[in-house]
Amino acid sequence: MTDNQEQLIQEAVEKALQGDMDAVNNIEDRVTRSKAKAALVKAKREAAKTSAEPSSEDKSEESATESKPAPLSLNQKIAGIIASQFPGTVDEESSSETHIQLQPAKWFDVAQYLRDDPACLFDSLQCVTGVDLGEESELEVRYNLHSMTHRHAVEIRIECARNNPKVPSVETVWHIGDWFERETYDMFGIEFEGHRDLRRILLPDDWEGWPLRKDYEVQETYHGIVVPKVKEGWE
Amino acid sequence: MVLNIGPQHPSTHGVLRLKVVTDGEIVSDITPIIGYLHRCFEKHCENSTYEQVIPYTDRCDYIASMNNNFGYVVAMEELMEIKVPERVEYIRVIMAELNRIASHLLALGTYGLDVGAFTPFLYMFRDRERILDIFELTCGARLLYNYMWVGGVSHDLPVGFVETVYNFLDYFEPKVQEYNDILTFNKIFIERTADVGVLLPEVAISFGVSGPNLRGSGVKWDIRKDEPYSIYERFDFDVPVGQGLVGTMGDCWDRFYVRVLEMIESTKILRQALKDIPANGDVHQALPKKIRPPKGSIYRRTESPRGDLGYYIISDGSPQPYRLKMRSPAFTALSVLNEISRGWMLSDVIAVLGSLDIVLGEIDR
Amino acid sequence: MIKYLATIWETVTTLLTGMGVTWRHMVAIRRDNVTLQYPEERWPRPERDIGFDHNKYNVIRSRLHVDIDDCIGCLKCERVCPVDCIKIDTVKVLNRGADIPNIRHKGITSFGTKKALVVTRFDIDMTECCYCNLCVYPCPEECIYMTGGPNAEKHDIDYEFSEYDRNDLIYRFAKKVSDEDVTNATTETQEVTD
Amino acid sequence: MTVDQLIDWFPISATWPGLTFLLAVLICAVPVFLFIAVYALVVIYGELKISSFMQDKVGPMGQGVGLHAWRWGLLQPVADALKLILKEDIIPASADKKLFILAPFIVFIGAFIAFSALPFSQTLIIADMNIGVFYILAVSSLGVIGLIMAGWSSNNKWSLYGAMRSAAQIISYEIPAALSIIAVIMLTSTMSMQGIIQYQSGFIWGFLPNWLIFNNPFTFVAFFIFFISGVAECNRTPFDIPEAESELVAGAFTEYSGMRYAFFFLSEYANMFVVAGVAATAFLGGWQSPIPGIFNSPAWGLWWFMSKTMFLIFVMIWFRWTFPRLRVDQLMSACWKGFTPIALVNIFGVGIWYLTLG
Repeated sequence: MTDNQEQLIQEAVEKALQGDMDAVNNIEDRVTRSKAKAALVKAKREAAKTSAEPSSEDKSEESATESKPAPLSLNQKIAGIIASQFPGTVDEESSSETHIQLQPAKWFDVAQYLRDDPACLFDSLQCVTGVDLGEESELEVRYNLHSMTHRHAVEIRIECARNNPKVPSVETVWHIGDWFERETYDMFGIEFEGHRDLRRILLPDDWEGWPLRKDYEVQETYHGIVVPKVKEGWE
Repeated sequence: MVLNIGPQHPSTHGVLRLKVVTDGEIVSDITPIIGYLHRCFEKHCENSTYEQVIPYTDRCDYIASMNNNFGYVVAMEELMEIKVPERVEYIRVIMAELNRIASHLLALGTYGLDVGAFTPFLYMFRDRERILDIFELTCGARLLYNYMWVGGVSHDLPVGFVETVYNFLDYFEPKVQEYNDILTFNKIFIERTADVGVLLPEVAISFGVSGPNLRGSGVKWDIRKDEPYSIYERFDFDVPVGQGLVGTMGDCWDRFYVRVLEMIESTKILRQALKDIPANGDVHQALPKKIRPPKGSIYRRTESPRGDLGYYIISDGSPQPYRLKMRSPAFTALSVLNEISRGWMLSDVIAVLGSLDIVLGEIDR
Repeated sequence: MIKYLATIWETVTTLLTGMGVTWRHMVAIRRDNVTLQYPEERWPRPERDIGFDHNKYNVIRSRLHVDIDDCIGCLKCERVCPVDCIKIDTVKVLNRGADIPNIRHKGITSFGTKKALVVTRFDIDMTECCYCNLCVYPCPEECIYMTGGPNAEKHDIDYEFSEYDRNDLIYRFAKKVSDEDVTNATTETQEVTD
Repeated sequence: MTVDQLIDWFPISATWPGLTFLLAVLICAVPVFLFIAVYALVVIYGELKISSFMQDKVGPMGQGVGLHAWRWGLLQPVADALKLILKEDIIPASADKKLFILAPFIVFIGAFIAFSALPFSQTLIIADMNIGVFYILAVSSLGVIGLIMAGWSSNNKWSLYGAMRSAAQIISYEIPAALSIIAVIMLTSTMSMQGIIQYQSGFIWGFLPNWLIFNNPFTFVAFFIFFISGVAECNRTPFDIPEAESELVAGAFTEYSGMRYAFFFLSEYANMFVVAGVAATAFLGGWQSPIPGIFNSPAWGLWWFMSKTMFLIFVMIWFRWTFPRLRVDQLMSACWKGFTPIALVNIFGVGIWYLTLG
C-alpha cells in the first residue's frame, strides 16, 4: 500500500472523528475508501471503550432489585447473614454483586434458613438453571429466589464436579423444586440428593447422555429409529 | 383403577398424559407425564444466533407468542443496555396487551369446552379472529409473529392501525358482558367450577404458581405492577384478584373470572397506550447491526398471560447465547395439578386442568 | 327452604338468560354470520402500503419467492435462516458482470451490481420453512421475498400452495442447466465482452 | 287405522290368525321405521343448522365445485348417513363379540317399539292400548340394558365409565317422569293416549284450549319436570355425561363405528321423539288444535302433533348448544333432591285442586 494512500486515510480518519464524514466518502478509489472506513470504525470503538469503562461498574447491580434503594447492599446483607449462620459456606471471592456463590455442602439448611428467616423470607423459588461452565470445567446450578413479602430477589450459584455432580435437593423447602430439579437432572445429569423420585421429566426415561452438556453427542438410534433425520436429496 | 387420560385426549390442551389412579369416580392420585412436545428449545438456542432465537421463542407458548418475544427482547436489551425509542415501547405494549386478550379468549373458550358448553367457545374465537387480523395487518403472520426484535420491531405500524384497534376495542367491550351472560354466571357453570380445585395462597407460592392462577388465590402479584419493565409504570390499571364471589377464594371459578377481568384491564391499557403513542420515530433506529452482548448473565421476568415468563440468558460475548433457560409459567401450574385435584371426581380433574390454562408447547419447550 | 327455592329461581333465571343469548344469535344470523364459503369467497389479503420506502410494499407471510436473476449468491439468507431450509451452490464467473448467454446467466442485477457468481442451485424447502421472514431483510438485492413482497405487482399474493407430493414443496429457483454446461461456461477463457 | 282393524280387514284372518297378526304388525312396523329414518335425517339437518345459527355460523352450505351438500347443505345428513353405513364396522379384538353386536339393536328396540303407542292423529295410531302411557314408560327403560351391554362388551375403561353413568342417570330420571305422568292420569282418569287427548278438548278459563298444561299450576310445573327428565333420559345436554366428549371421549359408544354407531345415533333421536311425543300428548293436547273449535280433522291432527313435537325437539337442541354439562353427583342430587320432591308435591297439589275445584 503506497504511503500517500496511508497518510490520506490518516487525515481522513481524523477529520471524520471531528464529525465531517465526507472526507472519507469522497476518496474515489474503492479499496482505500473501505480501508479508511475500517480504520474509522476501529478508532471509534477505542474511543467508546475508554468512555464506557468508568460507567459500567455502578450499573451492573442485580437487575431485578433496582426497586431496593441500596442495590449493592442486598447481596452483601444476604451473604453476611448466610456467612454468620453457616460459616464457611459462602466463598467470598467468586460471588460478585449479582450473585452469591455457595458450597454445595450445607445448601439444604441454608435454603431452609433463607425461607424462614424473617429478614429474607425467600418463599418462592423462581428458577433453577443448570449451566455447563466449559468443556472440562465444572457444572453449576443457579437458583433465583424471590420473596413475595419483601419483594426482593437474589441469585445463588452452586458449583459441582463434572464426573459425579452432587447437590443437595431443596425439594422439601420449595415444592416446585421437585420438577425444576428433575429437569436440571434430565438435561445435565446433576444428582440432587434427597429428591423423592429423581428421573427424567422431559426426555424418555431410557435416553442416554445429558443433552445440554457441552460435550454431548446425539446417540445414533433410539429404539431402532435413526435419531438425526436426514432428508434424502437435500444435503 | 389406573386410567390414562392419554396424550391423545380431547381436553388435555396439548400432548399431555395424566396417569390417574381412581376408585370409582373419586381420583386419588394424578401423575402428569410430559415431554411429548419436547423440541430441545434450549439446545437449539445454543446453536443459533441471538436474532435467530426469536422465532424459537415464538413457538414455546404458541398462543401468546408476542409476550414470549417481549420477554426475550426485554431481557436482551437489559443485557446489552440498549435504549429503545418511545414509539417502539408503545408498539410493544399494544401488541403484548392485544396478544394477552387473544390468549385469554382462547383460555376461557377452551375452558367452556372442557365444562361442556360449545357456543361460548365459538363466540370467543370469533372475537379472537379480529385480533389475529390486526396482527396480520402489522406483521403478516397470525399466530407466530417474529415481530419484536432486540432493539426494535420488524415493521412499523401500518397506516390506519390506531383506528382499527379502536374499532376492535369498541366492538369487544360489550362482548365481554355477553360471555358473562352465557357462561360466567350460568348456574350449571357455577355448580361445576365453584369450590372445585381450591388453591391456597401458600401452596401456590411454594409451587411457584404465577399469573392469573396465583391472582385467583388472592395473592396480588403482577410483574407489570411490581417489577415494571418497558413502560408499564405509565399506565394505570388495577390487578384483578379472586375474592371468592361464588365459592371459596382460589377455586376454578375465581381463576376463570380473574381472566375475564384481566381482559377488561388490558382494554384499559390499550386505550391509554393508543391515546399517547408518539406519531413519529424510526422503529429500526436502535437495531444493533451485530448482536454481541457483553460477557455476563441476566434473569428477567415478564408477565405473560399464563404467569411469570422468565429468561435466564448467559452470554460469553459470541453472537450465540452460551446458555438460555426459559422459566415457563405453565410448567409450574401443571405441577400443582396433583395437589389441588386429589379427592375430586374425574370430570373435576378436567375442569381443574382447564382452569390452570396450561400450554404444552411451553411446558415441554 | 328459602335457600332451596332461591337456588331454583337462580338456576332458572341464569339458564334463561343464557338461552336468550343463543336465541338472539340464532335470529340475527344474517347480520353477523362469520363464516366464509371458501372456494367462492376467498380470505381478503391485506392489500395496503405500510409506509415503507418500497413502493406498494406490504408484509405478508405467504410463499417465498426468489428472482434468481437478481441473486448474487451472497449466502446471507442461507446463514440467517434459523431452520437452515435454504441451500445455495455457486460457481465463480471468469469476468464479473458479463452475461453468459448459453446458461442464461445475466451479469447485472436490477440494482446494477455486477455478479461474480453463477447460482447453480437455490433450493428452499418450504416444508421446513418457519415463515419467520428473517431471510427477506438481509438480502442486498431484495430478490428473496414472500410473494406480495416489495414488487407485489409481479406476483400476486397466493397462499394456496399445497401439493400432493412432499418433494414438490422443495422449490428449486436456480435455472435448469446441466452441470457440464456450467463448468465449461465458467472455466474456458472467454474474450472480454465489455 | 289400528292393528286390530287391520286384522279384521284380512280375508284369511280366520284360518291363520298367527300369520295375519304377523302380516299386520309388519305392515305397521315398516312405515314407522321409515318415518324414524326420515325424521332422523330431518333432525340431524335441523341440529346442524340451528347449532350453526346459534354460533354465528351458517353451517353446511354445499359450497365448492361438484355436488357436495347441494343447496344450503340439504344433502349433508344424507352424506352423514351414507358415511356411517359405508364405514367399516370395527369389533375390537378383546371385545365380547355377542354382546357387542347385540347392544345397538337392543337400544334401538327400546326406542322403536315405544312408537306403537304414540297417537299421531285421531285415527293414525298403531295400537291404542288402554295402558298406553304406562307401556311407553316401561319400554323406554329397555335402552339402559343396551347401553350397559355396549359399555361392558367394548372392554374399554372409558365405555365402562360411560355405561355406569348412563345406567344410573336413566334409571333415576324415570322416577320424576313417572310421577309427573301420574299427575296427568289422576286428571284424565285413563291411561290410553287417545283418552288423554280426548280429555283435553274444549276450552278452559274462557279463551285457553283445555290442555293439561293450563289446567292448574301443578300440572304446569309437572310439564317442565317431565320434559327435563325426558331430556335426561335420552342423554342430552345438560345431562350428556355418558357420552361427554371432554371427559369420556364418547362414553359407551367409544369403540363403535359404522352401522352400529348409526344405530346408537338413530336410537338417540328416536328416544327424543318419544319423549317429545309423550310430553306433547300428555300436556300439550296431542292432536288437539290450539283453537278448539276449528282445524280438527285427522289431517290437521297429524300437523298439530308433529308441530308440537318438533317444537319440543327444537327446545332440546337449543338446550344442547347453550348449557355446560352437569357433573354426575350433581345430576343425581338434582334428580333426588330437586325433581322427585317437586313431582310428589305436584301429585298432592293436583289431587287437592281436583277435589276442591272439581
